[in-house]
Amino acid sequence: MGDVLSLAADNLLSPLILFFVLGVLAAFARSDLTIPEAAAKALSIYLLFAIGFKGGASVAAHGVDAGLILSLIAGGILSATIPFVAFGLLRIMTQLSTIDAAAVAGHYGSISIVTFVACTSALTGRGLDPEGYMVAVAAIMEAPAILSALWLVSRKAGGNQMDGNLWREILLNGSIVLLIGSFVIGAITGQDGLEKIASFIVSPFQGVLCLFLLDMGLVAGRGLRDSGKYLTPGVFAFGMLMPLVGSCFGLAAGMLLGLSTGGVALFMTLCASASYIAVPAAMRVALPEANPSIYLTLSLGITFPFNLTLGIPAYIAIASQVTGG
Amino acid sequence: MGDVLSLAADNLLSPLILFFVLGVLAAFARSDLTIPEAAAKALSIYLLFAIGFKGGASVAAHGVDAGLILSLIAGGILSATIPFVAFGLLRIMTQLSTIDAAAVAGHYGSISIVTFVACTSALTGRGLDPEGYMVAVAAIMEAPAILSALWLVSRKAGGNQMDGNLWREILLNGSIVLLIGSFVIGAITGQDGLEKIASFIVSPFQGVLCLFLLDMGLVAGRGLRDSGKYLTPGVFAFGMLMPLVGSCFGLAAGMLLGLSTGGVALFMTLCASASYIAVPAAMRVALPEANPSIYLTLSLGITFPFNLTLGIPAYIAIASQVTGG
Amino acid sequence: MGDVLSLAADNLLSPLILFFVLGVLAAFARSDLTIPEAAAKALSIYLLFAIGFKGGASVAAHGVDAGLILSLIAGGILSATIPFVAFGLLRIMTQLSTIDAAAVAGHYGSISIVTFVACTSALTGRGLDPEGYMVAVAAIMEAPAILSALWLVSRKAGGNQMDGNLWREILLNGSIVLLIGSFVIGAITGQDGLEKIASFIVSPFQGVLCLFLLDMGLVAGRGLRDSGKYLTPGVFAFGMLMPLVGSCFGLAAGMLLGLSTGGVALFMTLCASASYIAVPAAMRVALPEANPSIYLTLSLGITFPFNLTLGIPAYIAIASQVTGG
Amino acid sequence: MQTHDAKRVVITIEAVMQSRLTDALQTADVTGYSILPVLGGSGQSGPWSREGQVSRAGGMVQVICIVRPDKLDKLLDAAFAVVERYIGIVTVTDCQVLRAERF
Amino acid sequence: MQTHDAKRVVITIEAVMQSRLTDALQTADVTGYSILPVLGGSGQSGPWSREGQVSRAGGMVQVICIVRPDKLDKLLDAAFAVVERYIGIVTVTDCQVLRAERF
Amino acid sequence: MQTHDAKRVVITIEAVMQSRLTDALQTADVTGYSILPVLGGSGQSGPWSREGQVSRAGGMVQVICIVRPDKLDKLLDAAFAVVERYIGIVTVTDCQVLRAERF
Ligand SMILES: Nc1ncnc2c1ncn2[C@@H]1O[C@H](COP(=O)(O)O)[C@@H](O)[C@H]1O
Ligand SMILES: Nc1ncnc2c1ncn2[C@@H]1O[C@H](COP(=O)(O)O)[C@@H](O)[C@H]1O
Ligand SMILES: Nc1ncnc2c1ncn2[C@@H]1O[C@H](COP(=O)(O)O)[C@@H](O)[C@H]1O
Ligand code: NA
Ligand code: NA
Ligand code: NA
Repeated sequence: MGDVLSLAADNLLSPLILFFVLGVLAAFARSDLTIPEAAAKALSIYLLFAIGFKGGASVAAHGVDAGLILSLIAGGILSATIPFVAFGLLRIMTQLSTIDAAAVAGHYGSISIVTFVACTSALTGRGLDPEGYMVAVAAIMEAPAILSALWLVSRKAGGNQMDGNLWREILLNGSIVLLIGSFVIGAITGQDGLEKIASFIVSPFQGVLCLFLLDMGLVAGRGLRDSGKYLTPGVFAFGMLMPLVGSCFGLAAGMLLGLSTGGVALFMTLCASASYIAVPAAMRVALPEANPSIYLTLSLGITFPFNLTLGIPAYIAIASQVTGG
Repeated sequence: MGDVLSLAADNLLSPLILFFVLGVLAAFARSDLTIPEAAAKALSIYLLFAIGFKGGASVAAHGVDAGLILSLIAGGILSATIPFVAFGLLRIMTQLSTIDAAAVAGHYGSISIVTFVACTSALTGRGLDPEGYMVAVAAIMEAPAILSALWLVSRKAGGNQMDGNLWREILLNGSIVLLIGSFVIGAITGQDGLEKIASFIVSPFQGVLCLFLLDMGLVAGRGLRDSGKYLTPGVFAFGMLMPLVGSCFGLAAGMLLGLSTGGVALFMTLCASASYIAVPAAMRVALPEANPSIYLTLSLGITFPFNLTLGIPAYIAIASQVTGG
Repeated sequence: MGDVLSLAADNLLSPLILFFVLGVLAAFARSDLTIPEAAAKALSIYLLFAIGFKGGASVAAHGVDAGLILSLIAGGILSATIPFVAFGLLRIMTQLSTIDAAAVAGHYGSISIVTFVACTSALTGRGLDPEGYMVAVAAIMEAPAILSALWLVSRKAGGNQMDGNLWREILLNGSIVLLIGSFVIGAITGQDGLEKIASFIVSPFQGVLCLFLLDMGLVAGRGLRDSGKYLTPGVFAFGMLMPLVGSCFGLAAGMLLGLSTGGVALFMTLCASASYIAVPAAMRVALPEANPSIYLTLSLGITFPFNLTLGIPAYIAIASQVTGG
Repeated sequence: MQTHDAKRVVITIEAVMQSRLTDALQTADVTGYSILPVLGGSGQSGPWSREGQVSRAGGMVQVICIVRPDKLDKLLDAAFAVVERYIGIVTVTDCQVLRAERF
Repeated sequence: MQTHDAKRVVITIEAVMQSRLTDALQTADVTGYSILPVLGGSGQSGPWSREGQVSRAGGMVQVICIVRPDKLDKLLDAAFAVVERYIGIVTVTDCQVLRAERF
Repeated sequence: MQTHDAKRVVITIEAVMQSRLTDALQTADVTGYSILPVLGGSGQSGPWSREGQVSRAGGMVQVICIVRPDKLDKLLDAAFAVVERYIGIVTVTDCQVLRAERF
């Protein structure tokens, strides 16, 4: 426990977290500091490009093994399963309607790529490099949760929200395509390819991430400011309990798969994190009756900072303990 | 021949090409992956800035010689001449109207700066550094082709499409001004200047280029998807034959000028490439009756990928053979 | 004097100045070269982020001393005082109305962060590193001048232009928040933090600055082209005299505070420079009757290039002379 | 200058619904439209802004169609079918156009 | 398709005044509006453009409100109080809306 | 609130023609206009989008002019002379403006 706290303290004073906090404070103070939409999108394209490519290059370096395939399968199953757990918890802890609860649940099955990256850099900083293919696991986990959320609604409320277009939109979502595409290209071109573009995707990465977290802080702060009213105590508590519950699933899966310490911590983080890009867009189309203020504020305003500050150090500490790493 | 193929195979698996392919595939699959317009423009500004500056700094390092002046003159003449060849070929191979054929022909006299850069990095990778002033040749070749295209139309269809404004727009086109301006500044500040900004314009260059090619793939793919119907077999064949024809002119000019192996290959590439930024804008103003879907799809959807994948390795192989480099 | 001129000549041929000149020329020639708004904003966010962070990290490295507090106080006082001097000069030298004169005066009390950066890099290039906390002084000097300008107007014209919203907007202006926020984060995370993101904020800095100066040249050139008519000889002369007058205040303050040579030169530059981001926005709200063409053209079209080319070398030479540095 | 009566239909709709709306317009034989960006706004569900956003969720666009009056009903039916369950505002204004042959 | 009379009010105003205008609208019970970007323009004070700009000064936005006719006067009073001393253009057009229950 | 009759003219035109159009407006004594970005659209020549584009070719803008009714004809003549050979849509709507003294 002392270990977790010291890890967390370390973590809290990293530039990443501090820039997120700066963004939240600026939004609360109603400063006019903003990142233009096009710049924010460019930052996110850069991150997906770099994360995917580095993951692919690392797979090329270490070779494909059975762990890769099994981890992908485990990721897909967890993404589809966790929404049911989340939905159950929401029914117990909150008064949300079926539709709102299902929409929120979908977010928690899916993942947040920035949380993934923050965990990866915390791990690398401690010499606990995770398996490179965890990037592919992250990509796989984006979508299945959406289907579970829709199934939860159709079971309770009847009606079918899916059409062919929506299927395509979910699976060919820009962030999934870019992440998997870069991963595959990284895997094909390997270390040679990585060397060519390392001074673009490796060295400036942490700095770009700081700017992106500043932007996320601004957006999260604006959300909390304008939609904080939807955060009843139950909803608020869910936003911090659910990542812990999710991380247990990740822990179990990681242990079963025999991943490295870093891999287990990362699997925990993926299961603990909640989507705020791909899933909200799909929910607007498929479940327009669900209130976006609830799921966005929960995912970006509560769970994201929770994972960033307390969650990740805890997952790393637990994974280290359990794997003896 | 075997050499070309192995070069081409090498080339096909470079991150540059693979990101272009990713873009094309994403567009065909109707993924919502897009690069915001402002980000795409910023990428292109970065590339022009870096290419121009590095070219100028290299001229400052190696000194100005007669080759520079003669190459500029040759470039201007080729840019003005090639449209006539292209127009003739189009009349033979396709059913395009005079105006459409002239507009297409103008694109092939002008150049594509990304094709230029892709060739330069392939050359540098093989230790065949081209003359630094080829950047200036590229800039010179942007505009004359437009005048030839307009002359072709006015000769057949009568009427004069030029006004003073259009002259200014063509010659002071943003990409020409930035390329030449950076070239001149690079030449003035020389290696000192280059050292100051090398970690901005040299090291991350390949990575930025990958992102830009992803964007070009997305745009080209969207064009092919929506306007593929204009690609009759004749038009399609022209898009692959014309670069080869153009490259022969470049080969002849490069040999006459006594350029290095890299310089000859680069001259071939310039003559083989087709514009998709400056010329389309000029054509919309001067020849609004010409169908932009035809010239854009040909230039960006056929000739650009052709050069990128097969053309450049072929031009390098031929130049090496012929110059004995 | 000969020294100033040789410094200035050196300076005039640096990439920074040359890209500014390129922008001005392109705008005068009505080239369509432009930087998208989102990209320009992104560049300015990058600069503020990097400047603030590096300043904070340098304070962390060298420790806080009395100089920091006293410099902040001096900066605040100078920012509030200089507008009165500027207003007096404007009344003598020009025919501007009270409101226009007050608005212009407010700009000269505040500061231009790019001028600050240009001076810093000239100093670093000469081994005259200034105190890291000068970044905080720059941030402090942004706002007080605005209040002085409004006081000048209310004294003459009656009426109160301030409301609570405006107070917040001035003090929580995006550029101030980002600059101070990054400074504080830099100071907290220190050299450790700096190392993590150095390859994002240190190495590419000069290159990004070149692009930003290109953009400023484009905007300044457009302003001079369209609003040059407001530059009567008196106004024009003010734009070059006022920075010299301001720099004397900076010199006195820097000497009194016992700053290093670099610190004195930088204080002179801050006092000599005029705002073109924060103050214009505040003036549009508080003094809508003032003509923005006058204050923007003066600040960005005259004083900014004057400081960049002649002013900075002069301030460095004088500071070196006076401090014996 | 000779002008012709037409209807200007402005549909403010969520960005995620844009392609569904334009597909529906296409199906209703409305092939002409232009799309304008919307920076932000406010309504029953409170204020929103595109600034700093990465997701398409939560942004809106304006789809503008100029149509001949006799095509209006078909257009409105098609638009209504799409916006029905979603956030979306449809306004119709009378206008005059030059060059009606282009519609 | 059943439509309802409404007024389309378009207020072109400086970007620095945007939040003051929307606050005033809120106070006047106008809670629905959308904001569109303006790239540039020209008027008595000459031409301007957003290109390359970093400052919010010198840029404009369009605030569009669809309101029931009986709410128009309150809206115009609120808007006028804000634009009075500032650059700003307010136009009102008659229009028809679908789904008037949403206003 | 006192309002005045005016005409709202919206010209959707290719971005490459923007400066030619505004020059023509200037010549026709129309000094007030605002320019809005257009993200994409569709017409007889199929769909297009600004996303990822680097060239100005293939993008459009909306030029909006509020004019006094008696200035309309001169404006339309000037606009027509520019759009004639080009892609471009010109619509005119009746509107009311506040502060007519500004036009
Ligand atoms: N009366 C209105 N006038 C203009 N835009 C509106 C109006 N009502 C809603 N909107 C736009 O539609 C969005 C969603 O509206 P709502 O569903 O009421 O929250 C708002 O954020 C605005 O952008
Ligand atoms: N008649 C008009 N029609 C459309 N926009 C206008 C008009 N007059 C002014 N504007 C816009 O309002 C801005 C300021 O106008 P002004 O105060 O007249 O310089 C202009 O730059 C335009 O963007
Ligand atoms: N009826 C219309 N309503 C709105 N915009 C249109 C209309 N027709 C054409 N446009 C716009 O004008 C562009 C060119 O039209 P076209 O020349 O018909 O291909 C389209 O891509 C649209 O952006
Ligand atoms: Na999860
Ligand atoms: Na060519
Ligand atoms: Na100053």
